Amino acid sequence: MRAPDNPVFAKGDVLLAVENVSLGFGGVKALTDVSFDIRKSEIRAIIGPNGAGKTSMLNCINGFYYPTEGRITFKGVKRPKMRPYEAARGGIARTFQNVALFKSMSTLDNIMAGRSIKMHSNFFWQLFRHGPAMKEEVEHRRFVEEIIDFLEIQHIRKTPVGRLPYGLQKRVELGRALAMEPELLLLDEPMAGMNLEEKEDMSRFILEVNQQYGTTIALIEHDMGVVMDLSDRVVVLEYGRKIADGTPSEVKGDQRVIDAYLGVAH
Amino acid sequence: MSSAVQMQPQATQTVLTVNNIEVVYDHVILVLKGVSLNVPKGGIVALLGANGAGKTTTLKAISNLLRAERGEVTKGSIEFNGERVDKLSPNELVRRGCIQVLEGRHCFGHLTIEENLLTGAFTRKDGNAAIRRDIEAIYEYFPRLKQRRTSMAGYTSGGEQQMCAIGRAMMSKPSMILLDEPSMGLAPQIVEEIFEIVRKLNATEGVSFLLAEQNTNMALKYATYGYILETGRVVMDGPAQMLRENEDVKEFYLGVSEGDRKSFRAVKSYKRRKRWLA
Amino acid sequence: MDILYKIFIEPFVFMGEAPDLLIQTLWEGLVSGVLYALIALGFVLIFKASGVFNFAQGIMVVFAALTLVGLYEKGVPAFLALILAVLVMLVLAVVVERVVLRPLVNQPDIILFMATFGLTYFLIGFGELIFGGNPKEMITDALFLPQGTTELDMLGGMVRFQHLDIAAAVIASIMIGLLAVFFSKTRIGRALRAVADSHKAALSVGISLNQIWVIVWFAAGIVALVAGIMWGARSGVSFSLQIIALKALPVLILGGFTSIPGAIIGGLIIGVGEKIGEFYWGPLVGGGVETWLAYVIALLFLLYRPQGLFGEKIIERI
Amino acid sequence: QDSVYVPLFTYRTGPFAGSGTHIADGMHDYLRMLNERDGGIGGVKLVLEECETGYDTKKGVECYESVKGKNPVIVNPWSTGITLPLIPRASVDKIPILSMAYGLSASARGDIFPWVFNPPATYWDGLSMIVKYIGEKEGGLEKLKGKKIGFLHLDAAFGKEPVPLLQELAKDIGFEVALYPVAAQDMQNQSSQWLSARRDRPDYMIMWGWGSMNGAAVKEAVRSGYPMDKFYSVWWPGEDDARAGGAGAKGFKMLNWHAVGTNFPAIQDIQKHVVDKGLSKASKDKVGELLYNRGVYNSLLIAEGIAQAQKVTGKKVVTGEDVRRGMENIKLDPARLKELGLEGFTDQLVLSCSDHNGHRAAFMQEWDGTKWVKISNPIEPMTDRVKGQLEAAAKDYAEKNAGWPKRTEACDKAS
Amino acid sequence: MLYREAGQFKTNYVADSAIFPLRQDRIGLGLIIIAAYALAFLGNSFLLQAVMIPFLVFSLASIGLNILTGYTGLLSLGTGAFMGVGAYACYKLMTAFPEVNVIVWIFVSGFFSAAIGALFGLPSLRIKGFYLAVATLAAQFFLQWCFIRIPWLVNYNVSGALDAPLRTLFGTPIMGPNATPQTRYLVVLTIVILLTWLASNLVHGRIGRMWIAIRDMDLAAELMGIRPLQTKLLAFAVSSYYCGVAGALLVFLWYGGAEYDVFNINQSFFILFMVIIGGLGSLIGSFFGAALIFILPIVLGIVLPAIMSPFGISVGADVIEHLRFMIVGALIIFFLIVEPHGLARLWQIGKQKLLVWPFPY
Ligand SMILES: Nc1ncnc2c1ncn2[C@@H]1O[C@H](COP(=O)(O)OP(=O)(O)OP(=O)(O)O)[C@@H](O)[C@H]1O
Ligand SMILES: Nc1ncnc2c1ncn2[C@@H]1O[C@H](COP(=O)(O)OP(=O)(O)OP(=O)(O)O)[C@@H](O)[C@H]1O
Ligand SMILES: [Mg+2]
Ligand SMILES: [Mg+2]
Repeated sequence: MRAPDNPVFAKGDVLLAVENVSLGFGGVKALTDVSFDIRKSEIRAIIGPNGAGKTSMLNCINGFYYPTEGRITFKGVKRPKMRPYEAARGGIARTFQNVALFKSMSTLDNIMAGRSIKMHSNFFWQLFRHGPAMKEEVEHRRFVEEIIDFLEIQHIRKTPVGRLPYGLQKRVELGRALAMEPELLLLDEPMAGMNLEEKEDMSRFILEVNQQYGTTIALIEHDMGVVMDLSDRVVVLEYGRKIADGTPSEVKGDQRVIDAYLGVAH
Repeated sequence: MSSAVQMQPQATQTVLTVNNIEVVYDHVILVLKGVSLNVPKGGIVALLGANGAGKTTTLKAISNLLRAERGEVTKGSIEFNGERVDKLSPNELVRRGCIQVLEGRHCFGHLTIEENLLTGAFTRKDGNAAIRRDIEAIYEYFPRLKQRRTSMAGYTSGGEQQMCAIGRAMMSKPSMILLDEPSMGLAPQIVEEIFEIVRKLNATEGVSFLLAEQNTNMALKYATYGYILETGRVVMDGPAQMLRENEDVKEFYLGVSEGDRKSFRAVKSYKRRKRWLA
Repeated sequence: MDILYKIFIEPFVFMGEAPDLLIQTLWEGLVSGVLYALIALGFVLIFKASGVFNFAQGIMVVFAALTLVGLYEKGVPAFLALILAVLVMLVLAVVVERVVLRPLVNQPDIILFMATFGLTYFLIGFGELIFGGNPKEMITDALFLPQGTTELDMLGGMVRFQHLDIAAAVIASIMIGLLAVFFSKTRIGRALRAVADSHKAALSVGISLNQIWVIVWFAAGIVALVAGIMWGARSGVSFSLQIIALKALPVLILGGFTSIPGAIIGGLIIGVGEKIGEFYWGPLVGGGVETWLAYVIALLFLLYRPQGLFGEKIIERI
Repeated sequence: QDSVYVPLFTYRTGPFAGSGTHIADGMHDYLRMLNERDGGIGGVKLVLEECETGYDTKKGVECYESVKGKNPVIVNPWSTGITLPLIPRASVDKIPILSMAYGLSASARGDIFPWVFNPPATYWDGLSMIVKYIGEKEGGLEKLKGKKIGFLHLDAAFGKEPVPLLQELAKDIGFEVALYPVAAQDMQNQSSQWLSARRDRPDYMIMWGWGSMNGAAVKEAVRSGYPMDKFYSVWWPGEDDARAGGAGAKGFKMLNWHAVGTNFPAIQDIQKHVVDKGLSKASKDKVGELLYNRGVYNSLLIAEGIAQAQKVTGKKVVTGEDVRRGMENIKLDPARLKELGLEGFTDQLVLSCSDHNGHRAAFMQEWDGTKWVKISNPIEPMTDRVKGQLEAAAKDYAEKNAGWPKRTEACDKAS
Repeated sequence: MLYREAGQFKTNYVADSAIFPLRQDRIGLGLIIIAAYALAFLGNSFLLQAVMIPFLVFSLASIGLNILTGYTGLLSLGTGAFMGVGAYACYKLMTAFPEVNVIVWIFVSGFFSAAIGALFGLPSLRIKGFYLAVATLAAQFFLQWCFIRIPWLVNYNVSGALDAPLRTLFGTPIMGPNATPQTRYLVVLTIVILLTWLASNLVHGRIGRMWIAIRDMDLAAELMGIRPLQTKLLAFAVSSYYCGVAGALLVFLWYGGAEYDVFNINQSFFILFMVIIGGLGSLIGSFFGAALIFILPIVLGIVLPAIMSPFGISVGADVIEHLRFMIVGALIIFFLIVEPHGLARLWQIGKQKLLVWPFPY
């Protein structure tokens, strides 16, 4: 995989800034005045109790929701109201809390579908499955096979993903997001429903993506072990408000976080 | 269901017996290759295993929901309270006191949280007052649900839906609950809360549990007995205590090998091998 | 300019000039609306309870009416025939549940839709085998349905109200009211919505799909019988009546697939809309716009509210 | 075994079964009667086979293909939709097509459509007769000037066919035309059309309908208080349709060209040899009703075509090609009708090489509340006007279908 | 034992992503195509004219609808009308420019229905599921109304109907009264094979993946950068193209003349049912579906009287017809229960069983 080369944004620059974002649905306030930033090449965890607004935050970032107030700046540009596919084309990829794979497609096709935005051969060649279309198909197939190798899912390459167990589906979903070669990768509970061994594997993939390609990652996860070990910085939400922001150890010691989220024994 | 009925003479009797079942999906995909297990009356039994081992399939085979997914039990038998139940419809099983909490939420998206809970009481005949009381009890367990009681379940967050699904199953006052990954997607303190509820229901009302769980740590802490499933077969079973002390289980499921928890950062890519597969 | 005048001014001028015709048009629209709503109601019931888009509703209307009339022709007294027709609908509901729905539980909507198409074919063949393809007259007198017309002199003209139409409106309103109460206030009503949401989850909480489906198909059968009587009294009982069921589609879509009040309000909007449209604007393009106007009206509403006026919100969340 | 094969396309199912069933019974019973009474035609037994089309073009074409191999001597599609695809095939397969008073009006031209027959009159003839009749009632065609005539028609090729002629007449005579199209799917739901009729107040209403459209129209007319004696129809409504309007339908008028009732030896033979023996599907009281007799008339033409074919060829077992010639030799004059036991059943009909239609007169009949009553003498079509339409249409058809085969079949007699 | 995957290794991605990776499948397909061509010379005119030509035409229309409903998940009830657009466009084109070969016009006419289809596809961005069906129903009824109301479309024919003028290819008549069933069958067969091949290329490539993505989970697809509107409109256009060509073939190479009525709502349902029963999202399923829905009743019509007559039961054509309806209805339900995903899935399962035969799994 190639690292997306972006001369302007070096490691450590603010890639995405969320400023005073609020989001409401009728009477429900999902987010209230939340501000934080995500820096280039870091792993940023978002944690908080259930219903705190973590998923909603990701949805705002990739354009699925539009904040009722506040603004989001990506790569230094204030984002206008945009459709999700525009965000995706701008370099933001994500996985979903409730697996959202294309159930009837095979693993390979799912990941290939993730490459759609990188493929450009025209309709005519597609019709004949020849020339540029075939060339492109093979070229991207090669890339996708790399991802498959990387994620160690060769054996299920041709299985329809609807039949896969939950944990593998999550892995395929990660693969699909990686296929977009994103600059910012949003992961919504990538390790829910996995056992320890699988979590370890998943952690390894996340770290590797982050370290080798410098991909910036925003991560929602309820397993504190994972969050503490992987993330560079953590932001904590509760009832739609930010209650803490800092390094894992800072956050872990914060009394409000302990009360709201961690409970006692951590 | 009054618990008096369950408190029949033999205390060590098994509520649920699964006898060497084989499950095929879509006529061609063989998933369970002979699984047997027992749940003693008033026991909490954990069903552990990696992804795709067949935990969910086992639970669905028991609750007879397989047919709805074009799966089929092709061999073996399932008994609940001494009665063959493989041919019953799911709702008859619920009436007999055995209910499943489906993996991956499955709330009724267009119903409000409260209506979801009410549908859980569909099979109950003990009147509105009792049902209201139980709803309040569930709100007490999950205060978050109370706040969102009038929201459509489809719009609530993943964790809220999970709580809703669990609460809904509890509403039917079952004598046995098949819990599929209850902790998935829940915040740490809620996870503990849920296991506490399990323990409480088990202790005070004698509800038996069959618990498919990835969070082995928790599961083995609360369960009395455990089965470990690998690719459709039971590879190991024993009292929870014994499993907790097994070296393999420690390494692969509990993450404490040689007494210490290792960091997720430290994991190296190497092919590990489970001893029982040797 | 002229064309603009014809489109935007003339029809209104005409409305003002002949208010009696306007009233008559509105009345005709309302009556058709009620009758459309009756058919749509059958769809709604079944959709609500199982997420099944019941293609067979049209043929059920015919089948119910034919049973009634056919029995009567065989010498069964009218009210006994009515009771027997109700029983036949019950049997149909049970059979459909056993043979079609039960084995197809938890399948995608479109598959169930297809199955009801199979059912339609079967019922057409079966109905014609038993009752023959000949049109029959509805036994209006024997059922004591009022006939005749009231003519009111008003607004400088005469407006005619058919007694049968008035009866249809009253009966339809009563039925819709009863059903609305039944489904919103009872335990069954909630269970229904749960089933429509997810068969699998409904099964898992112990809702007996079998029982629910029989109830609902039976209710839809009764609605079909009433619709059959009303439509039959209006335009005869024959297999061509099933085409009319198509008219229920825009009504459904406008009102929302899952809403009983939606069916009636949708029906009225469509009924009045198409009559007014045809009457005042139809002549501009040579008439016959009624065939598609209903759909276009429904489409415009949908663009504004994709789930229809009263339909359940389409949940989009990720 | 001497026999000829006569397939009967029928529709006892589907939305048009209400009309189709009676016609099918009449068609079948007459030919069956010939078999039972005379042992067929000229000593040759008729092999009858029904093929169910359901009035559906797809199935009709399928029927045609399935009977084609069995050497049918003639085919009656009984639907304009089915007739259209069969017209080009007939000439290739050498099977005559009898589309009795329906189908493609232009096919009246034998020189261009040697294989298609549509006697005894075209829709244009029919319309001209109704207009003529109305005109006479008003006291002369010119009295129609300033009047308004409504035209309620099925919104399909069949219903629209007379429109150009009606408009031409309107221009010449000076009356006004209001069109009320009824879409097939709204056949039973005509309140808008009748509302519009209340607005336009046409002095006369002419209907071009089929199937349940007719009954529904009569009902709606009664409902909306349209004067029934001003309501005219082309020849397709049956007793059931008129009955649908109840007592209020009295005065409804329609064109017809054959008798209703059973007062004919041949029809009584049908009762004796077929219906009473339980060989018919028709119930006894339906024998002699309008559409039943329409079926009988259709079969009369078939039988006559076969008989004439036997005569001109001298063969007993005739083929489709022979029957085509036979049809062109049909001469049903009073003497022949009497011979057939149908004296007074219908006006005389003579077909020829060039004229496959006859353009025969029809008469007006009125519904008296229980039955049809003949109320007029035969009304001749306005041949001068109709001819023009016909000529133009036939030429047009042949022109547009460049490569339309020229008639190669010889003529048996000068025309 | 002949049907085995073993021993067939793919050494490059081109071979691996072939549409029929299994050699046995490719051979089978070749044999079927050869047989189909051979049929032109072996089959009688009933088989060609009443069974095969319409079967192929309906298969083509099913492929069209399958692209929209099966692959992209957009329910359409406007198929009949889109077929009509193709037929009317073809008629106008070939009568206006008789010098150009009609085959060209058949292909070109599809573009007209593609354009109309895309137009009526616009609401699909907002409207989904059964609700979307109404948008397409509006198309169905509106277009049908246009077919009757605009006499220009039929060159002011008094009959208001379309007719098939004589047209030739290499000097042989392929359209009009003098075209033999053989030639027409060959033309239809070739067009259907060609278009099926193109469709299969499309659905197996990037565009196909985008369509399926939209069908399976449109929100996720959009979050991955797939433009929903464009993708859906493309599906509408391609689908309508196929339907349009099928419509032209239907009128000019099968019926040889038809009224607007053949493009009515029943036609739309008819095709939709072929797609569903055959298998949503499967090209081969389109053929199976067309066979079941179209050919089965024909077979029943032939078989039923034959099985009844030995028992001395002679029943009328109408009773046969009623039984035919009942049996077809019952069989549809039966097949759905056996395999809700359509005949194509049944076929696939059969092949899978064959692969592992003689073992059950
Ligand atoms: N589209 C919506 N309409 C109404 N309410 C919504 C919508 N989306 C989210 N909410 C509400 O906003 C709140 C935050 O939801 P969100 O999914 O962001 O929580 P979360 O932090 O991801 O929780 P979890 O850990 O349980 O997944 C919830 O209470 C939810 O019910
Ligand atoms: N509907 C289905 N059709 C075909 N195969 C299925 C189906 N459902 C499950 N499977 C297969 O059955 C196997 C067992 O799946 P199951 O869901 O029971 O695993 P699990 O142990 O619950 O895994 P997880 O921990 O991920 O939930 C998997 O390999 C899966 O691919
Ligand atoms: Mg979340
Ligand atoms: Mg599972």
